[in-house]
Amino acid sequence: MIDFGFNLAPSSAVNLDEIDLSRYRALLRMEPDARICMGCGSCTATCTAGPFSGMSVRKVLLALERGQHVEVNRMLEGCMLCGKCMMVCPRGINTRHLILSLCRIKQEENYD
Amino acid sequence: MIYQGKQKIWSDYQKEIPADHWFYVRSCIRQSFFPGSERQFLAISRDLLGHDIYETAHHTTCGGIAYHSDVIPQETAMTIVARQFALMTEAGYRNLVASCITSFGNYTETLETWREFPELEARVREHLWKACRREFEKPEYVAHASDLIYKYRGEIAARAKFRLVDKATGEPLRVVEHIGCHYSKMFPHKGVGGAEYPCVLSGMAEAWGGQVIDYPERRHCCGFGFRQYLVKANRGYSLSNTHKKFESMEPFHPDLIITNCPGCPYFLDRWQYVISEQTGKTYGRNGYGIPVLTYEELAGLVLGVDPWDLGLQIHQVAVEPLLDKMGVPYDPARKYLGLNEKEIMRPGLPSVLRCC
Amino acid sequence: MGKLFDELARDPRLKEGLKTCINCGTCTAICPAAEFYRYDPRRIVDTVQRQDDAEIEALLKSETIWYCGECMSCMTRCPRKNGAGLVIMALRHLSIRLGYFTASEKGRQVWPLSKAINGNILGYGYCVHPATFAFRDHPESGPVFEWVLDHKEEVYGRLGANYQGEGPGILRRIPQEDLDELKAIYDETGGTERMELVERYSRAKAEEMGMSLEEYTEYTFNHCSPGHFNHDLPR
Amino acid sequence: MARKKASKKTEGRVVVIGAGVAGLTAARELLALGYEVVLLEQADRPGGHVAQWYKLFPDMSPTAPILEDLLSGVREAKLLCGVEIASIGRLGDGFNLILTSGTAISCSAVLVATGFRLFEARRKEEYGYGVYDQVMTNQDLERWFATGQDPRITGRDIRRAGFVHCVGSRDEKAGNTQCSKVCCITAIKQAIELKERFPQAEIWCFYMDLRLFGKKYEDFYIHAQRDCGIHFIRGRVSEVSEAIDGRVIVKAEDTLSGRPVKVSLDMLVLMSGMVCNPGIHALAGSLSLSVDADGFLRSRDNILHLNDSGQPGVFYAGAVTGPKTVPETLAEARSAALAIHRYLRGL
Repeated sequence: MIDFGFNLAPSSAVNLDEIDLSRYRALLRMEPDARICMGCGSCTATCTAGPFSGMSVRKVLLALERGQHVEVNRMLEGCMLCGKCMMVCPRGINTRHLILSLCRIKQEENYD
Repeated sequence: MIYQGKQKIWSDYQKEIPADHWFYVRSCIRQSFFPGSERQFLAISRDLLGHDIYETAHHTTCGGIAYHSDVIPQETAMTIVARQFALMTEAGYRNLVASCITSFGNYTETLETWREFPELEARVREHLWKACRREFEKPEYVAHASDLIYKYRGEIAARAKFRLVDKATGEPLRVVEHIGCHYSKMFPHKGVGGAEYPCVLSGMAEAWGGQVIDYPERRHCCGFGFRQYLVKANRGYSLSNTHKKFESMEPFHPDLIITNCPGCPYFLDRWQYVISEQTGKTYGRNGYGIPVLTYEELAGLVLGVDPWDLGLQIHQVAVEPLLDKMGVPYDPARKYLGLNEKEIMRPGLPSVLRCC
Repeated sequence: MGKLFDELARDPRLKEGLKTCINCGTCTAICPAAEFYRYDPRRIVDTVQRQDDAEIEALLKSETIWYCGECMSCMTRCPRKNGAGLVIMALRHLSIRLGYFTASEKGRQVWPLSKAINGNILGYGYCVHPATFAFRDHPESGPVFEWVLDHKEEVYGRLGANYQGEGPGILRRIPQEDLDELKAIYDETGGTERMELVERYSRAKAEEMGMSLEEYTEYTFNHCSPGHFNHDLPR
Repeated sequence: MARKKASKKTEGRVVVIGAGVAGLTAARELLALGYEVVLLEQADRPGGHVAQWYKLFPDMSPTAPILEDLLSGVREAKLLCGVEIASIGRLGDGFNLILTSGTAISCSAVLVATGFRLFEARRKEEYGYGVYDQVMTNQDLERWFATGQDPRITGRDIRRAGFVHCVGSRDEKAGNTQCSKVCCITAIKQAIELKERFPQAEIWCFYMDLRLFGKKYEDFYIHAQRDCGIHFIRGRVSEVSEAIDGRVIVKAEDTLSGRPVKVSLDMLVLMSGMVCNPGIHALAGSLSLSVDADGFLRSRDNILHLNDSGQPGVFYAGAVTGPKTVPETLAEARSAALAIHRYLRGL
């Protein structure tokens, strides 16, 4: 094959027609409140681990809804389950419980 | 698709294009890659329709590619543009027609910027005087060469020897149009039909019997991106953008692509070759690609000009399937001859993309 | 307001391209660069409008400002009549002027670009010319064009060109007096100064990277490090 | 106790221009205050935009009983539908109007309640309204809710739908820099209603900011998220195109993650914003009324004198001065009636 010196690049666009939402739906069955996040970022702002580990509840939920599971797993590993985020959520989402449910789903499906 | 909806938008963007007395400036890329197109433009407007299109040996690049590759300052680009205006003024012309879309955009951007910042125009006038001892009037009309062929499309149709119709089935050929980004994306009112549904090319295709396809990525850039192609390390950008367009148009099975930008036909043609080499995929039928033509090449075919006089042999994607559909006769033996029918070697063949 | 922002604000392209941005993302949604590079024009415009000098300096030294293809698709859609592409042009201009462009791999490509395009303009009167279009650097131009390049006089001649001839026509030889005028324009308007500046900074960078200028030219033209394209996006 | 009708001594005649909800409400109050009211309506029936709407937020109130109620209050007014004003000018302390039909009317005060016009969605060319089959407006959808008739929906199983906020609002290119105020909540209302009709549908709302300022609006938003599973993407739609199967493809940036997104939809609803009724500018010229930069008429000020045009005897109510919700319009109409009353009484 000819080496042209360059290749096709993958697209950054998230195609909502093709993403896998099974995990998101599984979480919604356990945590209906996951839907009412309004992306305000209070959780991320108060997170103790976030600045070091990249954890952000807001981003976990967003990544889940966009089908980015590897990213979700990566962030989950950075959570210390301290529950501070739970105290600041203006929508009263039990974020700690939500993270635990997500971890359970992850364990059950043995996602890597 | 609601065709009348588009017509309504087209009626909002009608551009005044005088038929005659134009000062013509050539294109860096088209001269090099599609020389037959520039020849055909003059053959149609001057020789066939008898219009006054003037060219001086002294004109040069407009500097657009350098400007958009960020290797000259804005004032350098504007002063080169001003020099072209001066040559036009000295030749007694008031209308400027550019062969190149980047040039057309560059001239338009320059004039619009001067309107907003008159002090910049004054400075450029001073620069031009100091550097070249020249003065200029601003053009009354600036057109892209495709605007003129659009204007002449009816006259061309009236003289047509072939139509964009599948001779075997009587069905119109399915035409994809690709408009250069700098034609109207910056200044929608400067382009025939505006920025979202330009009709400069679709108007030609329809006038000559074709059926225009509106596929989802129609408005997307071919991916030239100036530095993104000119530097080898960046070409993945260019390739990927064209790839995205082909993936999007593939289900519509286009018979041909028509373009009005210098770079686009090169990229849409060559990247088909590269995609076929890298992924094994071709977008036409039977291993061929989808032929990509300039509007002058297409006009030439319609008018019955020999395909090899138009330069269709220097496209990488074979045009023969299109010629066969239209019923255009051609002599395969003459395809790769040199000047005065001289025998020169034939080009090599790609490993995947089928060529003739 | 910082000094770098003041510099940017003097550029007509910034005045045209940035009024007030509302971060709606209309530009990024259809940007050809945002799709394939790790690039988000919205964020760049937002950084500029924050007017923080430290952030702007980081931007001027970054890879990201070199990803734009200047197709100007963003201008058509912005609801605030901004043009992210114009903001990029102003940023690149300043990055070059301050010599910051050599801080990034994509910025360093200004050197091979300047050398090739300005060389063509001053030598041939056009930005691109078959005489300097080397197939080795353009394998994608395909076997047919390789054949054209091998038979320039024959093929261009057959297609009606006035290849390197006198008078008007396709690919004619541009008269020396006209090339002299282009050079005079470059001298007068800062084009020459820009070329010299790019060369000066690039020579210094080549030296720092332990390369001759020729090696540096070759390297900046050909080399693409991982991380520019979207190969490692969050999945 | 039935309210005593104000004595029939005619304390003055008031012409109300526009028989939408603002005009009807003001007319009702003016009648109660004892004035003779002439209601002029350009369309052939009263009710304005509300008459074309199916249900109103935040209580999902059907519009028909509301209109019925408003109309029942103006039986004593002289309601002229299908009329246009040929000329209007001052005559002594009052005004003289001549309709295109030739009818002349004199009055002591004029209430301008001409409302708004929906932004012409076709003008956002990149959204393909009138070009791509499956693109519709908020008004089209509302009509479908009311009538069940629309070729874009009727007989189809809608599985995926989208709503584009801010169409022709907050948009300098569209010539309307202002927020239209009600589209965010209307989109949520319509998304919920659509979800009720098509429970299997996935619905996306594309917004720049969610401006949910009114009573119960936030509840609506939470209901849409939690109970209806409507997805919200913060990013302005940049481009709409049509796929080979006739579905529309929508592109935006998900600005909260900084990535472009695209989605194919069975239908797309454009939330057309409010722009000033263009016919109002001739009237404004005749009466020397000032027009604001946004094209709406300018009140004397925006706090104490919203109803006051700054010209003696000319008053405003409702969306003629800018985008308003229905309750705001009604409240303004009542306050306009009082302002006219004070003016005519010399208070």
